[in-house]
Amino acid sequence: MKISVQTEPFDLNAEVAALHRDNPAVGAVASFLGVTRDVNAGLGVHTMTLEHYPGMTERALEQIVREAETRWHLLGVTVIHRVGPLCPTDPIVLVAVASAHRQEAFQACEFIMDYLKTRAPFWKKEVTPAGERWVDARDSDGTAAERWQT
Amino acid sequence: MKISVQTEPFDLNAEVAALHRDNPAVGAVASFLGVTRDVNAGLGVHTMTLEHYPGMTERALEQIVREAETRWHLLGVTVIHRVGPLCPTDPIVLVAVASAHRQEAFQACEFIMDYLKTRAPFWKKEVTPAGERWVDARDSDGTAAERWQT
Amino acid sequence: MKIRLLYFARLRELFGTGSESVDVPDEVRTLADLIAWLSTRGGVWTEQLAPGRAYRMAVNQDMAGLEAAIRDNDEVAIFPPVTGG
Amino acid sequence: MKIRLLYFARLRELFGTGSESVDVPDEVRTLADLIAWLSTRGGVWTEQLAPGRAYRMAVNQDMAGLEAAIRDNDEVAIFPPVTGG
Repeated sequence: MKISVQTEPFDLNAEVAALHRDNPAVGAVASFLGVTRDVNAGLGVHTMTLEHYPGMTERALEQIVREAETRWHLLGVTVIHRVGPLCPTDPIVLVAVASAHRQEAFQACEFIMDYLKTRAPFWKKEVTPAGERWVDARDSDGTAAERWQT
Repeated sequence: MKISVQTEPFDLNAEVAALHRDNPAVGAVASFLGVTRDVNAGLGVHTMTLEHYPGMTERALEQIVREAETRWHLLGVTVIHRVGPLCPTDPIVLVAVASAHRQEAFQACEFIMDYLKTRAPFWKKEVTPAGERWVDARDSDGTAAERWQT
Repeated sequence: MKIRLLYFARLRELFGTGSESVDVPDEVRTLADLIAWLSTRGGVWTEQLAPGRAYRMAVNQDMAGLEAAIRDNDEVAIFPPVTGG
Repeated sequence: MKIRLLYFARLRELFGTGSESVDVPDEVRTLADLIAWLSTRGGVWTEQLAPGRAYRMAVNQDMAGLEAAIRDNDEVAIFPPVTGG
């Protein structure tokens, strides 16, 4: 498991290769890249700032990945989340999951993203032409996380 | 839409960046990387050869992507499938889907992989210590594709 | 009626060829008719195309079922279930 | 009982501080008690921590509900619903 909260960009090739290069049992790597959009609820976003809770954030991400590992047979998981100032089209988050078969990789990747969106302490602030504003949590993210509670 | 059937490796960074770099409406890129495993039904695989049906394969992939585009609002799709000889840990297939929000990207990516596995004319031959053998289709792939027929 | 036949993967190897151009009799109008006609060749043809064998077909590069019609100059492919990805 | 309080994002800005160490009265034993006590400060405190307001809490870096107990030296955080990813 690799968990990182960082201001620097990350290298998708290197992260995904690290998950399968030395493990010939890996048949599938599902990954999700979250990217800063310039349109959120109709306002042009110029930049975005990500705040987090040092210590708890890493701990929450680790717990989410451990929970995924109890549900599916995974061969490697990487979660990288950037904090600090970001511009439109900048990658914010990478979740990459390796497993033997694709269904497990897809499901675990989606599960981790759904939980990250509701349980990992990150907060987005947008800087728009109309001024700064904290992004509101989306109800659909709560709904997305709830579907795993069966 | 980018569809490619090729013998050469591909660059994950370049492919994913091409899907979001110039489009600030993209908030999510879900991708799947299929990798050659060295264990398939218990036999050590030394190399693998992928055969395809030139013309029909590209056409089938394009139809699968078009079908996904009618089901979800997508902002870009790339499908690259390698053919010819491959070694364990070599990437075989990349499906990358860009959209505004993650649910659409994840679902479309999984849909395309499920359909690719049952409808796109590719055939794998493994070269193992026990000789060559064509890989049998997995029943679970048929089941995975059927769940979208609702 | 002339058609072009293509075989892939295991079937290509077993039939000993990847493609052939054939002149089929007038009564061959569907894929089912074509399979019946090819089966009369005996040996691997009869064996591999027997009912219950898992194979797929395409007409002019679109997947097609046994009921599909075939026409002059069509490209017809016969191959095992696909195993890409 | 001394506890360390942390505030994040919108609440950090509204409260005008990211952290403080406080000595809470003996009757403050749960997060609900703590919220009631902080609400007596008036102004943004009363307003932002009023019933029905959307905020989340953590005790020692684990998400916790209003019923959660707090103990001497605990780290208690109050923050808006998260919006990462």
